[in-house]
Amino acid sequence: MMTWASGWLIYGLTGATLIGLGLFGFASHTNLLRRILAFNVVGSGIFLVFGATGFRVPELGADAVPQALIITGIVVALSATALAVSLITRHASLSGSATLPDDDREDR
Amino acid sequence: MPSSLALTAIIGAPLLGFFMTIVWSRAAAVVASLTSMVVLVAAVFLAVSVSAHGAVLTSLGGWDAPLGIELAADGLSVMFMIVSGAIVLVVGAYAQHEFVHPGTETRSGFAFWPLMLVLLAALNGIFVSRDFFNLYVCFELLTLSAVAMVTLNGKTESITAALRYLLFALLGSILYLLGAVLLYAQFGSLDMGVIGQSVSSSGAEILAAGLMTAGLALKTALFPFHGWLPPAHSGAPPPASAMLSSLVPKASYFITIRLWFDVMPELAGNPLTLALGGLGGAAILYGSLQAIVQTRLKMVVAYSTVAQLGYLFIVFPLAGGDSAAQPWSAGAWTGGMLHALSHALAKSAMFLCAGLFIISARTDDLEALRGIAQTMPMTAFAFTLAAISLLGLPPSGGFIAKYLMLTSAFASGGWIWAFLILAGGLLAALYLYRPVRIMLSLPKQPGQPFKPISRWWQVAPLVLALGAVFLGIGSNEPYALLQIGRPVAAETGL
Amino acid sequence: MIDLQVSGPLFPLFVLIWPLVLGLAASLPSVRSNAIVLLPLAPLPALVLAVVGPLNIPTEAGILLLGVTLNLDINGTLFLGAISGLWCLGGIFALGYMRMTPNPAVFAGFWCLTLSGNLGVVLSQDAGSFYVSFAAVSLAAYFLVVHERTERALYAGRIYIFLAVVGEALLLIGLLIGVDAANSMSIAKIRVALADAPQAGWAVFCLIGGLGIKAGLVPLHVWLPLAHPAAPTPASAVLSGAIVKAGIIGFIQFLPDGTALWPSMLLVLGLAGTYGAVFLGLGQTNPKAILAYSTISQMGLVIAVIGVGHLTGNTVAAYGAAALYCAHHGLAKGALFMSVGMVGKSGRTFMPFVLFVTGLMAASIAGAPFAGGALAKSAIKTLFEDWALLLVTLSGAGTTLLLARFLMTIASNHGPEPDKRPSALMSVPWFVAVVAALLVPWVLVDRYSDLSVPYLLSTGALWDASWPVALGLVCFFVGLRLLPGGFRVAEGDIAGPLVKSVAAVKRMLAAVPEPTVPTIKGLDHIVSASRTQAAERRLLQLAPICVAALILAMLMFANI
Amino acid sequence: MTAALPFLVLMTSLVPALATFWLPENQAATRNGLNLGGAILKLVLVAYMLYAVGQGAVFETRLELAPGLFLLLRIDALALLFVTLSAFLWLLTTIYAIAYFGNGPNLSRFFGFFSLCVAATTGIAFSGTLITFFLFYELLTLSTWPLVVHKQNEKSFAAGGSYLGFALPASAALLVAIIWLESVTGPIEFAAPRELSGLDAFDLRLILALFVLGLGVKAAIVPLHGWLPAAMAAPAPVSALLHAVAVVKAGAFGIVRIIYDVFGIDLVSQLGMAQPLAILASITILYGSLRALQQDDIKRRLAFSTVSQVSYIVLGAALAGPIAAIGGLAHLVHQGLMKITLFFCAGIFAERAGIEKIHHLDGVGARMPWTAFCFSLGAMGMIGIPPMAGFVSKLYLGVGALETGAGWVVFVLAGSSLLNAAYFLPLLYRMWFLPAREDLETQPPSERPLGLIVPAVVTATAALGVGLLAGAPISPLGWATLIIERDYLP
Repeated sequence: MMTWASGWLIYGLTGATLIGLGLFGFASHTNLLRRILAFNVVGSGIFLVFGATGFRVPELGADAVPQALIITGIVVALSATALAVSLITRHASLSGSATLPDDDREDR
Repeated sequence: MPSSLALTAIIGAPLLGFFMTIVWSRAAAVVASLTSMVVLVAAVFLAVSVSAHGAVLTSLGGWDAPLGIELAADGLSVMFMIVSGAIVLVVGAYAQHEFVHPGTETRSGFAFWPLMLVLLAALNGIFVSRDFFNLYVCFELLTLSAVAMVTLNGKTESITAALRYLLFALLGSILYLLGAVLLYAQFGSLDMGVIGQSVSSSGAEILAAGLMTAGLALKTALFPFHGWLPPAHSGAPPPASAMLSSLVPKASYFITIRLWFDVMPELAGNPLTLALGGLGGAAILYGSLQAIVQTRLKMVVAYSTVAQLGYLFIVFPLAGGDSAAQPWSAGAWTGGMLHALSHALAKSAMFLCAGLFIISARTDDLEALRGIAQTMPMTAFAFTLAAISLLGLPPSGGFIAKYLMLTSAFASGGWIWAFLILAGGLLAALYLYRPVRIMLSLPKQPGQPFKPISRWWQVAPLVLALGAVFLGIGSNEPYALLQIGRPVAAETGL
Repeated sequence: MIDLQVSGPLFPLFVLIWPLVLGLAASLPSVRSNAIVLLPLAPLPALVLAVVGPLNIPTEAGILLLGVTLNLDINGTLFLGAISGLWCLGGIFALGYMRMTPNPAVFAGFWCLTLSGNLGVVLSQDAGSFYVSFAAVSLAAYFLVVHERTERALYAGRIYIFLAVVGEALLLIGLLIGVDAANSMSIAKIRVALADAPQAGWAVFCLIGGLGIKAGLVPLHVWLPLAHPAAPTPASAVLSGAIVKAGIIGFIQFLPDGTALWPSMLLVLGLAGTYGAVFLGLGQTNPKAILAYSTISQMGLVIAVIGVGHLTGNTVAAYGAAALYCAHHGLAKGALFMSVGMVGKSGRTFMPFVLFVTGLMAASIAGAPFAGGALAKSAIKTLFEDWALLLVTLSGAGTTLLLARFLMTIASNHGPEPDKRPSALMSVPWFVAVVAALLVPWVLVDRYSDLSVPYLLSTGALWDASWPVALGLVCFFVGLRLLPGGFRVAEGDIAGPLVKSVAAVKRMLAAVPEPTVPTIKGLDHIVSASRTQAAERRLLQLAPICVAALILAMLMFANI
Repeated sequence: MTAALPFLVLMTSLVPALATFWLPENQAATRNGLNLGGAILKLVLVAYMLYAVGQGAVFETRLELAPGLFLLLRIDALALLFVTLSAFLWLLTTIYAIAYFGNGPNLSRFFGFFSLCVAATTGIAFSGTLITFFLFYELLTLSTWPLVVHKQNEKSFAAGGSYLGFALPASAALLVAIIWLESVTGPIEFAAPRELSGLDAFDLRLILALFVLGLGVKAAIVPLHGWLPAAMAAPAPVSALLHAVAVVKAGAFGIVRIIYDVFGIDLVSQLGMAQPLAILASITILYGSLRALQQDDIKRRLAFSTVSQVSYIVLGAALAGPIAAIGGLAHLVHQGLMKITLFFCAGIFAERAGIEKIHHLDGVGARMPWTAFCFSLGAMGMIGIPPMAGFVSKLYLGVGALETGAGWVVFVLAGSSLLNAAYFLPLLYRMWFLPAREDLETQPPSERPLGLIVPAVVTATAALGVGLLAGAPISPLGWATLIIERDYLP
């Protein structure tokens, strides 16, 4: 019981850390690609936390619902990332810049 | 069960249409139109059945929640479905000219139709979902198709705008998803009904709801997170702008309403409602002031959206929190919903008008539109009608909405909200008077070359604007319909 | 279905409507050029009514205006007779005098309208029709004043209409207060109610002002010396002889019994007018202006009579005497104005006759013995005592002085052709007016005063009448010796400064600005589009921080 | 039939309005037929209603918009007073406008909005509830704007902007007043006024002040009158509509409704609001006249004259006494007849002889005798020269003021009469007594077509007639007396 709980805790804490790191990255970078990566980091963190909630009631074993939802979520995040990346490349080729105008700090 | 068939059809039909338009791109326009017609018919059918028998519920493929997907339609969702179906249908008809006619960019024409249908499917999905995760999926779909629509004309500014939109939207999605995960951790379910029955006001629930609200507010472009909206909406092709501005923010708003009024009304304390209402009020003032100083028609209309979305959040202090149990709550809530609907109709009409002006004058610089009403009287008239609804002047839907909200504001002693609602109307008069005046002025040199536009094309915005007006004249039915399926017994107001 | 609501004899109504009908007829194309012919016809029914009309049988017509009531009392009969007679004679005189005048139709139309108003003032017994009539006589007379459209006539007209309108406004205030106090439109009830109504002071003050303008009450007399010379002679005659009387009739109708301040005021102002006008009139060179000042002087006497009547409580006698005096003065002053017209159309040979008759008329007004004027003056003298009696008697000297100056002025004004004589259409009415003025008081004096004809022929009475005239003549010749060139007073004395001050006020008012909608031009600088949009975009970076703050805030509120 | 009658009367204007919008420009005959037909039909219905309401009948149409939001059309004697005026003047103005515009541009738009304005006015008159009143009041604001900017030049847009700039904040104030009051009392019907005396006096005062603010813009109460002189940039038929048929009257009518049917005179006096309102109206009366005195432009002078004259109606209501109220209501009609005559004539002067400034009027009397004559009649009525209609109103107002103990009002009335004379008489003087300009001499202007001059003659005659026959029971004065005696006196 203890092991299940600590496992749940580890996954949850790791996920939370990833979310925090990702959010920080998202806020601190202006380079578009980095921002998208940061978004994916946050997404991974959330899925990890989500997965951890599957062990919420240890007696029932692993809950299937989060797994199903995580898979769906990953697909969604993937398609969002795909769209974002395609837009970024298009943007870079049109404007020659990897950041949005008016975002004055350049850190490529 | 025909009503469950209809429920399925409103999502299924556009998705089917989406595949057909990709496969059979030549007839995309026709397919899209037919599909949206089917959706509208289904929505109307649902409305009839809802008003006759109450809320409708169905499980896809017979699988019950939590694993299966449940779809439910109450009065609120039916109204939103009808209006969005109608808007998409009319915008689709309008877009036939914009994208099918020779000389327009084929790539955008090819992409528009499938995107439009995805958008419609996602919207309807949001309106009938009873599950927070399904909602997430649907509105991610919505966001992605909306962002794609912004990029349709392929210009640098559009790409930039789309990227900025996407970044905001992704952030919003993350926050929402985080909230949803916390909810699941708490309840072991994401079904609205299940959660609604066991809300206990624990800290985790509040955190979850707060995260979701923050994410949704980002997507609804609530002040001060509205920066992405004007460039995105004004950069898209007009038919896309029409849908983006009128429907897309309403979807995330719809979820917010579901969250706070249907699922966890007990949690909506005064700090939350005041914060949301305050931001809404700030949006009204700030958006209006910005709209006043814009020099491009589409920017005026886009900032007007920022301002008008502010009204929607004033519903929270008036109908939620401590006010929820008061007699004026129903009026405020219904007023807010009517405002969302009439704004959708009026705003889409305005963007279509702007689109026609751009085609005729090749620009949407306000000064360049001087005298355009002589060439296109019908469009100018449509724009003015839409403006009347946005101003909240009778007999438009905007008036009924503001009337209901004002009545609640006075009944509750919420002076500040009353002031904001009225100030918004007056500021709207300021920013909408200028374009109307310029359109109706005599052109500087006679015979200025405005390209004539076919009358049938001009009908589209007029239909939407008239819709906004008739929502006011015939507001009795929508009012009654909106009350069906509300958790709090619907009272007929004051 | 519609009840005309008329009761009582219809003839008085006809008396008022008949001139209006004729006036409208003047605008018919076939009548237009000969419209002057209508003038003598217009007052005929009134004359008939005055002579044979029964007294004190009221006529009521509810549907007209606010309900019209007409009646004729004993004083009214005299006024009506004198006024309609003068209008009639003036009309005949105009036939001869204004044969070739331009716009005869306009003149005739407004002549008739003025006449109708003048008669209405006599007949009206309700505030509504009195006001309507008074307005008609005041305002329509404007067209008689400006008929010649010369610069001078138009200037006189402006002053006239200004004062007339002010008079209307004052009258309106007085009537409003009266009607409210009486809760009735009836003049008799208003008169009673004004005796002790709370705002009666205001009402009487305004009534005196409004009516006094018409009656030439000092200092509201300015229009007379301007309007009379400017108007065509027949119009001057009726202006001075008949229209001015409308104010006196108003005084008689409306002033309530009472011993407030105002009877003394009337006495003082009346006597001031009597003497002041003589002085101002002596400074005139235009014969009609001199006559106008004489009218002011004579009306001052009448006003003083009314004042003294109220002071002594003897209003019945005072009103009777005033009516008699007015009747005589109306006919005599009308005749004098016609004399001015006669002189212009007479050659040297005919002049002595004209001058003689004119002198007779002047003597009558001055109150020389045996003339009708002496009787009228005796009638009013019975009301005065002490110093006031002396002043009234002495005024005869002033009148003599003024009219002697008048005679001197017209003596040299005869026409160039020596043998020219005015047409019979002019001389006959002129002569009839003279005879009537001389004789009428003899016939009526016992009806309108306590005096009897034998007393009036007694030596004492004759001496009382003679010495002021003689004194006046002596003064005239002494003055002629001492001041051969005379002195000059502008026509209308204080009119000039009045006009200037009105213009100054108008200029001052024009300098006040007008409120408008506030413009929003400054907004562009406050909310600069480009600056704020850049700031908005930067918010994107701040968004996560904002969101984090939002979440934190919520957590704190929720007390986790 | 009787239940639908108010609706039918409304439709006689609304149907032509909506139909006219869709008519092509060149279908002049159809357009004119539609509008004239509607106007005549309306007059016939109004005549019937005059008879029936005189007998004591009341007509009601009730439509539900939203729950608790009724559209109640109700014809009582007061409503009919206003509708009779507007119906009568609508017909004449339509005739005039057809002749005035000839074959001008954008006529379908013009007549459409024109009839819409009249429909809104009818709705205002028939309104049985506050919210119905507001709906039609706003419809009037909106449908008037296109008429004000009809010429589509800079000046008319400035006028239109000024109009909305005043009218929209005012409508916000009106809406606040209505909703605030109704949030306390529930929906208010004019026929069944709520007992308000139990409410907080301060709130009631504020609400009443908001009502006056909201309605005062249309009634052109100083300092809310700025739009009216600016709006003279519009063509003459529009001015006639603004000044006589619809707009300013709607404001004044609204104030009368609020004072009599929502608050009740007793309550207004108790709150101490009657006196300030009367003072405000008096200031407006004098201010408007003083301003009119300074104007060099004929239509501007007339506009300021309206500012002054309309406040007579407000004054009548504010004095809170029956006689003054009768005077004020009668003036609603009297002022309409007189002012429309003046604007008709000013339009003819401008259109036919290019006369816009006062000094251009010199000698026009001889060249355009009919127009000048009608103008003179109207002007004399405005001054209050008896027996013109204006005199009757002033008399009743003055007596009514004295009756309620507001004696000072008679001085206001007298002062206003003087000022009216001061700004109208010089015009008459120039017309009739000064020599004409040379171009008038060489090219005598025409007063034709008959459509221009006949309406002016008719209204001028009517203005004279209602004064001459003021004692008759069907005169405006008689009808106003009926309204006050039957509906408002205990």
